[in-house]
Amino acid sequence: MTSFTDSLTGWFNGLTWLPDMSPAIVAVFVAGILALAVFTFMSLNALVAVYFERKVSAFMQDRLGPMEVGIFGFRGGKKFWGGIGQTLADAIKLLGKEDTIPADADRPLFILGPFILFGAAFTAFIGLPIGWGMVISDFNIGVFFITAITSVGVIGIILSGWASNNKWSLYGAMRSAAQIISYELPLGMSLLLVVMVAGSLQFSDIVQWQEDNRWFIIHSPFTVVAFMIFLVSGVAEANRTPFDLPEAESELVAGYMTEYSGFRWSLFFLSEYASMVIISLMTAIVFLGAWLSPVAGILRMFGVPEGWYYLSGPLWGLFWLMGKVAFLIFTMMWFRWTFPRLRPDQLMYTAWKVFLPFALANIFFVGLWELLLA
Amino acid sequence: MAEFGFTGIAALVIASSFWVVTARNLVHAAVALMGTLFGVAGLYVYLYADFLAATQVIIYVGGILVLIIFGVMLTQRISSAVLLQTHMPNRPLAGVVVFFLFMGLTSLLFRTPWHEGEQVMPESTVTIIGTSLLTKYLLHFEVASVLLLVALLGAAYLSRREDG
Amino acid sequence: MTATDSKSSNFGVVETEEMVLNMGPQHPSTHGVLRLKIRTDGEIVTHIEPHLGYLHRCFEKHCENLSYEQVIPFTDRCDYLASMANNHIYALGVEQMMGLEVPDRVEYIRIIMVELQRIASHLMGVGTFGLDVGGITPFTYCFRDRERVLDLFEYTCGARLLYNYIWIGGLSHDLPENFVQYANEFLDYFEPKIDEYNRILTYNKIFIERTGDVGVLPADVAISYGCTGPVLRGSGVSWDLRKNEPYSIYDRFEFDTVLGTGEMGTLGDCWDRYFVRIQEMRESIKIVRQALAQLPEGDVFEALPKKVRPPEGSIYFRGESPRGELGYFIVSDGKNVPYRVKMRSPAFCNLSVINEIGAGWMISDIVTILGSLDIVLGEIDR
Amino acid sequence: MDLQSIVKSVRGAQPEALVADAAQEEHLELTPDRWREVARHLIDDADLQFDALMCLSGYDEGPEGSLAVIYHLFSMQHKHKLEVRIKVPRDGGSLPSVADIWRTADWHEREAYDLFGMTFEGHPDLRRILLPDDWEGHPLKKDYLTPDYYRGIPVPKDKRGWE
Repeated sequence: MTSFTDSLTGWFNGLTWLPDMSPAIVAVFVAGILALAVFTFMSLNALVAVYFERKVSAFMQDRLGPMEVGIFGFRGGKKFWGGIGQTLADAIKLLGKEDTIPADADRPLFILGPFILFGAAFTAFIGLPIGWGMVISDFNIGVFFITAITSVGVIGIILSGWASNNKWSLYGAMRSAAQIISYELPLGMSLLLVVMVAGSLQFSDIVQWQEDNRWFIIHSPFTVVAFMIFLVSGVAEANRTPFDLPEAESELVAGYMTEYSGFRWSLFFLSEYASMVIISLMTAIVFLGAWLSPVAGILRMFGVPEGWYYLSGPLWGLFWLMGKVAFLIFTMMWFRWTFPRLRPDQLMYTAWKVFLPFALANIFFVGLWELLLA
Repeated sequence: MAEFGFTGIAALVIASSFWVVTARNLVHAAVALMGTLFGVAGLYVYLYADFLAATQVIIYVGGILVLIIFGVMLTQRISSAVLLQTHMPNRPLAGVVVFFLFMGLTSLLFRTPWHEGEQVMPESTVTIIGTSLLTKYLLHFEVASVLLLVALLGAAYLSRREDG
Repeated sequence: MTATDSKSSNFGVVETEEMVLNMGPQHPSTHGVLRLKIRTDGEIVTHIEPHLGYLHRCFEKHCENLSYEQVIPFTDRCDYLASMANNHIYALGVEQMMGLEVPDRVEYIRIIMVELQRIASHLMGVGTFGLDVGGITPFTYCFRDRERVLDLFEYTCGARLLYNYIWIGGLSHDLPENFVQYANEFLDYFEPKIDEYNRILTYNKIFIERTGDVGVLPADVAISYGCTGPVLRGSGVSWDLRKNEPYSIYDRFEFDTVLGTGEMGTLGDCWDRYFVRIQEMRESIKIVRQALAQLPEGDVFEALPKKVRPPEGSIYFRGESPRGELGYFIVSDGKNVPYRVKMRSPAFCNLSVINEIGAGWMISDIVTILGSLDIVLGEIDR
Repeated sequence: MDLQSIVKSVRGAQPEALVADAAQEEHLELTPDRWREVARHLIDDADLQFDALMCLSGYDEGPEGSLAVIYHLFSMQHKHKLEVRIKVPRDGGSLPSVADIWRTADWHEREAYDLFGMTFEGHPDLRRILLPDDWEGHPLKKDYLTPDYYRGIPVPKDKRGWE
């Protein structure tokens, strides 16, 4: 299995016109290029997702959304692609904003906080594949790695909430810590189910299993439950409504972000949208057959021979995966613009008394199911 | 490359643990601890114990450290307390002890005949760990889980509201 | 907590520190510039102390220097979400002092306007309540429909928020052309929309969890604190001045008093108060429909007095504004300037109950409870 | 119940409380010192049951007269109303608080104190409510003079804009 890293390294080593380079220097170059790629992806993702979110919310709320800042001008007297440049304009505005640090804030931690959060989201992309071999590093513990690294982000939130020296921020940080730690358990438990069935923690193995058998969401009734628990816990993990308690704007002003502005605030923003993508990618890869074509899956079910499988291949795979991710992100937005927010104790109740028992029972039953039916 | 990375990680561990010990603010100490824990996870990666490394991150950084910061943060008196002892009458004595300890460890390091084996990269440690936990070390595993259960019950009892 | 000061009987009791939190005057959910000083134990609120006056504009002092007609624009600015009701009750009070009879057409137009205003005000209350519990979409739905009411007002008197429409003894303008048709069109459009609010907000499971059983206000406490309007009716007390003490021509219309039922929890919880507002919009639609059908012809300016000089004496006149019992205590010394005007504002009394029903709940619930009281700071601070 | 019977009932319970023969007037005038007892009687008596205090207003008779507090009472059971007036001296006037009898009175008494300056004895928390805590004077008194400055900011007194 080749990864982006391997192919990039191979490419560098193949450049015969360059003087011989030590592997260390090549590795630094490769790492730099990949980091730049991930950062570009995250920024582009935020740009597109924010625009998408604004338009989606606008259509759900009977209004128009951004309509003015466009780059495509007029067509037939109407604004064409109006508002498409809005998020770019906002990003530029954000970077130009004054960066304030409260006088009584704990300066080093106040500065460090957003970077930890951002770093965690950033690092998670190392292990997430987008196609056969299209991954920076295909760990043999990929699933576990993502779970571990996303749990680090909460430290960034707590630190920025505490360092702001603002009571609202502190409340946001408190809620966030409680929430993310709680929802990690059902999240991990539902992943465990898939790992048990597929017998591997490696993403490529899980996808391979789904190609050989069937997508996990239709594998058994228990994986359906696991999928639901995973998706909802994922929404909670990404701090989205109805679980956006850490930043609940009607209660805590802006929670842990209250004192942030400009560039640091945009780091929070990038991380939020990145974590949405991480959760959606995880869900799509683990439960929805990743880059496997649904057309091929259906054809196989009816016994159509291999030669008839169209719409597969690397580029189609990217299309299917991104389509699934887009659908999941849309679902999250749909949640956000439909539901009211939960109360902290109801949130905890949902995690510990509903999801966790279900997830645990799920593991037990799926074990039985596999033993008896497989 | 490998030596380069190892040096970096070792430096991170030493520097951050030095910060943990000398930090005047307890929250800063806890944050510095994060560097140490991450560094140790990195060391595990060098030992091809990738599963253990991820476990180190998820349990120590994602769990225990969060709880430490959480606890320190919410106890107002602790975070403003001055931690560094300035009045230390036993300093010379401690210096002597530390010096001899350091000398002893260093000499041990150089005099040990280190066995350099073949570099074998195990296929996946996960399977080995999983199998041995459920066969050879099953009793230990179960005892640990009972201990955790007791801890869980105790925590639930403590945080229970009075009206039940 | 050290080992020495913890008694053995205290074992298992976790000691916590209380924290004082200033909610407002700059806070998204205080519905204006209200400041709540809340003491919290973790997320649990132990005491709430409202601090008012950030929007005090000396309404009562102004009244002592303005003639009776000039007071009307000031009443607009008290409860700026229900200006018509403020105009109406003030004008009725002065008219009663003067013994002035107004033409039937004026009375009907006033009722139409006030009830449309009630719809607009309740839409605001419902929408912002949705916002308080975290649902943003219901808010835009409510505003979409509130705009249409404001369009009707704009069409009638040119103003969208502060109308100065109901004058002593008459109105500033007669109804414009086709108003009846437009109003009927609006009512036909609006009535099904209420079901839409119910679908997206009222019967949403999370919304019920957040509001049912929260901030329960018992009927006797509500009466003792002087709570009125939807807040009192949400506690199950059948008290509506339009029904129980009919003023103007309310006795000519068929409508019901909406009461809280405790359907989603205890009687008098936030959900009840919210649902009373939803149902009252239906009742207002009924009243407007009847008034539009019965609307007589006539001259709306014929009873306008040349000068307003009520005879010496005093009156306490009260009526049902969207927020509850709005009363004006007017003292006249026979001049064209009132000697004293005291406004009994419903939201002022409704807000005073916040510590009673809010203590012991979480910060999120305080926001919910405050939203369910539907306060307007312009009226509280005057 | 009409005013005559209410007066009779109050006179029976608290003979000294009534100031004058108020039967011709539309309201009941009481002395400040017996007010709490009368209030108790008004809310507890089975025939009266004035359980709702609709409004509590401060009132100033003018620079020569005295201050007054006017209570508008209502009974949710019997649907009858009563207006009670209590006069207090202009300077340092005080009367007993009824904030524990009708909780509505709590904030309204604070408001009357804020704007008129009479004190309510036994009020749990008698502070200014609408005006800033450091405001000087009580603006709704008829002899109140608008200060020239508030915290160093000149107070505009030009009335041309609206008169």
